[in-house]
Amino acid sequence: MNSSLLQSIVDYVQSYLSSNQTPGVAGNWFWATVYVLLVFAGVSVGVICMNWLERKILAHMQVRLGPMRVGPHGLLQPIADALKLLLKEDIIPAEADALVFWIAPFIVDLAAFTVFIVVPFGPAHAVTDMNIGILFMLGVSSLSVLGIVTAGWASNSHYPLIGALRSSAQMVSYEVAMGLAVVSAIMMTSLSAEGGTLSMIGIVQRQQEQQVWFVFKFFPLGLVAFAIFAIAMIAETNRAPFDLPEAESELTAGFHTEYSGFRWSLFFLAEYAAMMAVSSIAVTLWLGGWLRPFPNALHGATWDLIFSFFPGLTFLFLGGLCFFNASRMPKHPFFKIQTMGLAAFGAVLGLIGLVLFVPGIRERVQDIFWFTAKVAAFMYLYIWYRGTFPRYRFDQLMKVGWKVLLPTGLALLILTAVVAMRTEVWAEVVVPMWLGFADLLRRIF
Amino acid sequence: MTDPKTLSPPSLETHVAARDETFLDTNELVINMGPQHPATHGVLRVILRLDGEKVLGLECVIGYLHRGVEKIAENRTYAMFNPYVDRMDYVAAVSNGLGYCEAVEKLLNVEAPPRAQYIRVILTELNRIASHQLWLGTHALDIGAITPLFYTFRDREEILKIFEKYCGARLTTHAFRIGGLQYEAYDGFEQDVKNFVKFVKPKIDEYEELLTTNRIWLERTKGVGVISGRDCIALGVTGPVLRASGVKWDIRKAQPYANYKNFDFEIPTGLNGDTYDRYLVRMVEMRQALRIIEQAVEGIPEGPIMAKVPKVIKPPVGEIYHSIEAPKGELGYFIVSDGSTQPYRVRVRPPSFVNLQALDLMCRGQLVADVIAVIGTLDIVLGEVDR
Amino acid sequence: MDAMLHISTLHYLVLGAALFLLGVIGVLTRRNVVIVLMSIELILNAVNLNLVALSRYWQGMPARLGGGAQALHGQVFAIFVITDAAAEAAVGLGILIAFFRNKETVNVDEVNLLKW
Amino acid sequence: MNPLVANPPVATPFFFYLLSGIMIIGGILVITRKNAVHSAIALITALLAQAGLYLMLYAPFVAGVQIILYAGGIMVLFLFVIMLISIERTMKERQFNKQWLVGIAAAAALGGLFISVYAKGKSLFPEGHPLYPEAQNTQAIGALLFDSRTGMYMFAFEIASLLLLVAIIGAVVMAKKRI
Amino acid sequence: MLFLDHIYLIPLLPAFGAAMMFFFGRRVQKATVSAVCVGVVVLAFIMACGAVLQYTTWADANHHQPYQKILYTWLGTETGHFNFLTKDGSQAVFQADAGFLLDPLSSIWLLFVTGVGMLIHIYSIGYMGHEGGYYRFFGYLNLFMFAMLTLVLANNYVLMFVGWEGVGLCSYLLIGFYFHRKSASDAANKAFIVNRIGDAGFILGMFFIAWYFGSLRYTNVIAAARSGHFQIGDPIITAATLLLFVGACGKSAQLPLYVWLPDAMEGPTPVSALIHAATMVTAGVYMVARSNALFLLAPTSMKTVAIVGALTAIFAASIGLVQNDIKRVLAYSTVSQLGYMFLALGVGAFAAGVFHVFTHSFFKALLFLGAGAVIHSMSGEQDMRNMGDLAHRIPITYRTMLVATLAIAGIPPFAGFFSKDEILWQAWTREGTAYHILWFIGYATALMTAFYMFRLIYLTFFGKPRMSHEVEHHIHECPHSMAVPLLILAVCSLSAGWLSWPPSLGGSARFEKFLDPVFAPEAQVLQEEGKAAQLAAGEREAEHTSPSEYLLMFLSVAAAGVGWFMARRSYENADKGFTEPIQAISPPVYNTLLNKYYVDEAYDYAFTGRRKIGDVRLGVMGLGEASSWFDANVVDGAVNAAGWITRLTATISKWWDTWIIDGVGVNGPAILARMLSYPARLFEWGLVQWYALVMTAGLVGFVFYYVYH
Repeated sequence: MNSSLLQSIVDYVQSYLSSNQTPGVAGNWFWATVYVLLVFAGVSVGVICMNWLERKILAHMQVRLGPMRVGPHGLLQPIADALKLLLKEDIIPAEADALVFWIAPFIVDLAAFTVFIVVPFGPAHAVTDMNIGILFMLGVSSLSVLGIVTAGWASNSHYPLIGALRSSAQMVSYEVAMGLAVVSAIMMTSLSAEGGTLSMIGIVQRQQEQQVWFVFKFFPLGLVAFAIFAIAMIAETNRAPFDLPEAESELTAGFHTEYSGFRWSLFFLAEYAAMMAVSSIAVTLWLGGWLRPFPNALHGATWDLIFSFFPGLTFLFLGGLCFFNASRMPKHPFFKIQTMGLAAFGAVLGLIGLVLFVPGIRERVQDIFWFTAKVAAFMYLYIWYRGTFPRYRFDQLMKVGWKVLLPTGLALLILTAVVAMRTEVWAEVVVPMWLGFADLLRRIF
Repeated sequence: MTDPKTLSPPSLETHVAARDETFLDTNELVINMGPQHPATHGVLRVILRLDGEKVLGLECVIGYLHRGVEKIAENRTYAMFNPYVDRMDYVAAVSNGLGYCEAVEKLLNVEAPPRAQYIRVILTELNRIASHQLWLGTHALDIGAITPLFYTFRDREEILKIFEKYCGARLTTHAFRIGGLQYEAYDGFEQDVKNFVKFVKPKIDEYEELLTTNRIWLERTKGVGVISGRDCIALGVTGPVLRASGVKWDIRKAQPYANYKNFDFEIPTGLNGDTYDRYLVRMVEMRQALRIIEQAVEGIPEGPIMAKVPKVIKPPVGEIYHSIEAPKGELGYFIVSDGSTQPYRVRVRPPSFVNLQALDLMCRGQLVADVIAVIGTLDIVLGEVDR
Repeated sequence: MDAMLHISTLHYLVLGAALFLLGVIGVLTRRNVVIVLMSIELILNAVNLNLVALSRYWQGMPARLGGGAQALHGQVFAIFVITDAAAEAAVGLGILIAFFRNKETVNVDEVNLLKW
Repeated sequence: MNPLVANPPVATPFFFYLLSGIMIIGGILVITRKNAVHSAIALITALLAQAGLYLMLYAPFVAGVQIILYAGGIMVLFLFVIMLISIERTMKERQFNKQWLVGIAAAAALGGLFISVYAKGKSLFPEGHPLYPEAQNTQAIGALLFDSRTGMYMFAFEIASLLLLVAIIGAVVMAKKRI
Repeated sequence: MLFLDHIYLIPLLPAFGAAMMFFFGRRVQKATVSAVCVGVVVLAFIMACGAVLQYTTWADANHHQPYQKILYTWLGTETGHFNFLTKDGSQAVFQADAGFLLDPLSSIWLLFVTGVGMLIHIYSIGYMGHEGGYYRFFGYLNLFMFAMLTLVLANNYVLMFVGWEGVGLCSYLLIGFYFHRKSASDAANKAFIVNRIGDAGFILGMFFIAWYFGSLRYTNVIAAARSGHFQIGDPIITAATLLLFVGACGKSAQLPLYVWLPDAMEGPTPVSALIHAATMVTAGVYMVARSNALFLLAPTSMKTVAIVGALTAIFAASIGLVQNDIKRVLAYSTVSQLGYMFLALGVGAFAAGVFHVFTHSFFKALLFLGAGAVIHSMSGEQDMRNMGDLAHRIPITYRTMLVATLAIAGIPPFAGFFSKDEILWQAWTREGTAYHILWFIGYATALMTAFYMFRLIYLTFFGKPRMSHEVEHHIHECPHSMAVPLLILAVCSLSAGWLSWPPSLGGSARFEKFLDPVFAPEAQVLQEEGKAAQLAAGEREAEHTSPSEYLLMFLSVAAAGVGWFMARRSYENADKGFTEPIQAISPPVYNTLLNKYYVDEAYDYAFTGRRKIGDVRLGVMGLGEASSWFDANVVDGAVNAAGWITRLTATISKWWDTWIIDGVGVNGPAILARMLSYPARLFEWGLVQWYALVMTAGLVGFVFYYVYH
């Protein structure tokens, strides 16, 4: 390859990197395409990781080992699964509506992946920044209902139909509570000097500007809104304890009972992608998006430097973990390949970690790291819930949605609006109250 | 429409006819659950009539696992039939064997020696715990809690290990013989049992920690599948289901068999007769079983393990009904002897079969999801229902 | 050709008119009430398209004619029309369910009691 | 971002014709399909395409509302209802009513009129080129709706909310089996 | 003047309790019911005490006027819509206030109604604790308290009538409390129907008063009566008072309307004690005493009252001699004592009558509550023949009942002695042989009273135990909530009489002096009648000290002693199958008495509809059917005739309306419009899509016109 061409590519990349605008906003088609591909690939890899992690974490919660056979510690299991699913026969039931049956999983996937267009991994790391970003996310993620409903209907069978009806009712119901929580967060953005915004990047910037994550803003209010959203998002993604549409013991597998093979794996993909998407919304709106922890308390160049080492350290730690486990593998020759594979995997992770210490990369990557780390925390929560909770009954689920979350959300919205209009009252009355309370606690302990 | 409180449900045909008259009502849905449904615990088939998600009535279709156990008995000698009873309630095989052996012993008018009695009680109570653990795991799984299943299976394994060490089998143990035991307790049996008791006590607390005060668990089980003590008695329902409805009836206390009257234990009863009460009753029963085991293992006497029983068992002409408190309820054997080596007739009164009758009554007006919970809480084993 | 490639407000209006006509045909000829209702949604959408397109056009007009950056009345109207459509769909489908429960059919020409 | 610099539209004719093609085809499918579910899916496609057209018209907020309300709300309602009623019988029957020819004739007449009107008034719509700051669209609509000074549609907004309330009650009353 | 100003709260408090029970009673705990219902009555009692105390001070400063508190005009208006002409032709405004009047007379009633009522409420907590309908019972009791207090505190006859009817209703509800028992509901019906007869008299009497005096407010009526404008023996006043007395007969169970009271014992015992012994049945006495000014203007009525009272007294007492049901004995005793009271009123000894009401309320309530305690301990057994030897098993009940018996028998120094002696003395001192006969009747009654009361005591508490073993096994003393009221009432039974310690024994008759403002003018009127100057207040004391009074006192105490002695001899050792002395002497008399002189049978014979139950032929004389026939044919016939005439007119009118008005005037244009609109109707297809098509066509036309016009 010609060095001048290489040079020009590097220049181009650098010129882009210094532009500090999302490709969509900048109107840069090439980079937009690259970003779309990156996000798609990233989400897919994330889903694969989630698949493995969920099985392992759940297994360890339940005093068992989980996948151990395919690859060291079952690391290759997701790939094997994916292969199996792709190679399985694609069955379309004779009585099904073939066209709709065929389309439905694509609708769901489309909805689940499209939302990632506006997810801000960093101030410039998003495909585009729409000024209706959050509205777009909510709207598009709500489209997945269509896919589920059509999938259930097209199967022409009782269980999928009931599953689909349940699912759509559930998702539509919880969208309301979700929307109310989101609106209260958006109200908080309007307190900045620049005024309110719906843009995802804008929302994070407002949090930076106001020097507070919205989860801590107006102390109990932001937290309550976050809690409402956190509950609603689990219901929205049909996960335990709200996993009624796919309640195995009742409806076999819900709306995708009749699906198999590749088409089924599309639903699987969409479910995990949707989980990540709503977690991204929660992170963006309440947990400061890409902002690193304690930007106010621990500010300054030194702290920036220390925090910027985190991504590399994490990868190094993971690599170390791999090595440690490789050392604990049985010494039998039968395990030789697995041990080597694990060690190699650890080496790759460690190398990535080392690369992440390069200053230029380090600075560009840490936004993405923090964002991903926060989303990953949510993913862990999802798994944890699944291991802990029994399943709600349908009427109870509806009750929670309409009779608990919705009124709470409305009250919260009104309170937030009042407080946002009269911030001085908040500052003079409630904040001293909390401070006094904190002081009291300090004196007691 | 019939009154939902009446005990006999209308058959599906009459209902369909009634539906035609009120043709404006288009929402009724007849759904078939099983026999391959994961939550019917085997090959139970349930035909549900639904109004939306509300159950208007249901009908159980059974017989998919029928093996003719009772008929087989007529062509086997008394001793040869003993292993077959293990295959009925295969999660509580020891109890089945105890009931059968005691029935035949009663017919022969012999009594097992004390040492055999003690070991029998220990094994039976261990089996009760195992059965309840299996029930808890699957029931929780039906309601959507995955984790308890693995916890209970982990601990049930310890019981099965003791069984295996004692008689070589884990599930269908064939542990008892007519007149006593075949095997003397192995060396360290008592220590194993003591260790197990010590091991499992905190584990039961662990199950309860996961479920007893869990909000969702409470919402899913409280007020679900309520049945009154009156209805229980009318339907012949026994076991934890009956006790959870507030009727203090346990054959171990009411008509003591083996040597249960030597042990000090409580009979837990519920107040509301709902699924949650049944859960609590079974949890307490596990603890009480541990209490019995503790007492029994301390007091095992020395002595023979087999009473004097003729080589060829030929009971005198007559008939006998003997019942014991199996983990799922009253397990009774009715044996008619014509004086030959083979029973003239054996009739088993299986608790699961009788308890299953209550399903329709308990599910009316509930939601589909509750049907699952109620099937789980009835703790049926299809091997025993179909025999 | 240039007129075809240069997208003006008129293009949107023509598209709106075409959709409107499709909707009208659906309303006038289909028997299935559900599809009739969907055709009504088509009509409403055609109107919305016109409103937004004209709002866009009006922004290009000088401020003295009431145009300018803040002339978003068309879009506001479109939002109201969407609201209206939601209400209409809810009530229409409610009627449809009641209708189906009584007649076991969704054919609109089998409902002809309201006459004379 | 500098609000006064809007991005130059990219490949406008292409996207316009793509989207309007989807819309027209979707519309035709809506009124011709036997199966109401297919119609609904076609309609959803058309509506999403229309949302794209709104974006092209620099009306992102309306586009968002279109997606969230039309595609995510109203059409789900439609699908829900289609599933509640059984459509097998309807699918086997005649799809068009007796006066379909008259209807199409009337629509054609209307279409002819439209053509003549647009042909006549073609010169009325020279395309202006407002460099409109898209980023402020939502805020501007908000101001029109709610602002205490410029909010001239506040009353209409309240009326709309009342309308929705009435519609909710109406729908519940209609669809409830026994009142 | 806190209590006096808010005197209306006294009746309203129990009304509040009743309303609470009505609305929420079913849902609340028994403890709550007890707290609310008893609480309001205790409050009412406290307020009543306060109000009376304040009234005494207020009265001293206001010439012993009655205190009136008028809340608003309840019936009628000031505007004259309800005006009517009085007898002398002047316009009068018909008006009834929601007003309250407190004077010494109502003070006494107020105190013992709330006081005894309170005790009985407390007693009921224990007595009714295990019964169903607990809240219902207390709700009725509270309602009764409200009605009774309204009756007592009303300041006019109409409001009094409201209370009068209210207590009647509550009596009905409470007698029929165990409505699942046929006998109870029959008794309730009987009480209600018999009371209706009396109420009719009351209403008519009220009409007379309104017509004659032009007002129904006590103060106006009494002022008018005492003004001297009216002749003594004025026939209209005589008629009015006689009619009022009919009402009193019904409510206070006098001959011949007493029949409901013995049957009323079907109700729970606290009810018998509260309503049918202590309070409600004295409403008649209250009404006559309240109308004393009118009665004094009608000597005939006074004599009627006295004779009826005396006859009732001896009649009921004689029946009571042989009854076996413990509550029935007490019921006849009540009737008999009420007869005493009317005797007193009839001879003009209003204060003595009121005093007897006062003392009687204590000891009779005590007797009933004691009887209730006995029944409670006997597991529901009421027949005295199956009791015996209870004295040491339920000592509190025994002792308190003994106190009450001593009181009712008239043994000094118990309460009954003073009041009864006063009545007999007053009867004796009226001049005329007739009054001496009345005195003798009263004297004989006193003897009988002592006999049957001690018969009750001996049969119940002494002799051999005659109950079955299970019952004997269950005998137990009553709970505290029952015992405490018994003890309090026992103290009252002992000491209530001391309030009017006769001057002849060194006392000062404070009670009568307290009542003087109400009854004082009586002396004046009697003087005008020219008969009894000795009743003038100044001379009364002198009369009292005459030797004949001591003689009479001795005689009545002796009579009581004789009755006691006879009862003791006959019943002290009664065993199973003991013989009644009267039966031994004269079986026919015994049977007559046991069957209550066959009065119920006679009423059935005379009044009820003709039918046959078993071998008994009822309603032979068919008076009931006759009146029914009269009602059905003559009265209803007249009504129907009016209806027929209306109908005929209506038919004609309808024909006119149908054919002329509607036919020509209304339908004509409509038919025309229909014919003309026929072509337009063709466009109503009823198919929505046709309409849409027309709309589209219209749109085409519109656009076409707009573009190419």
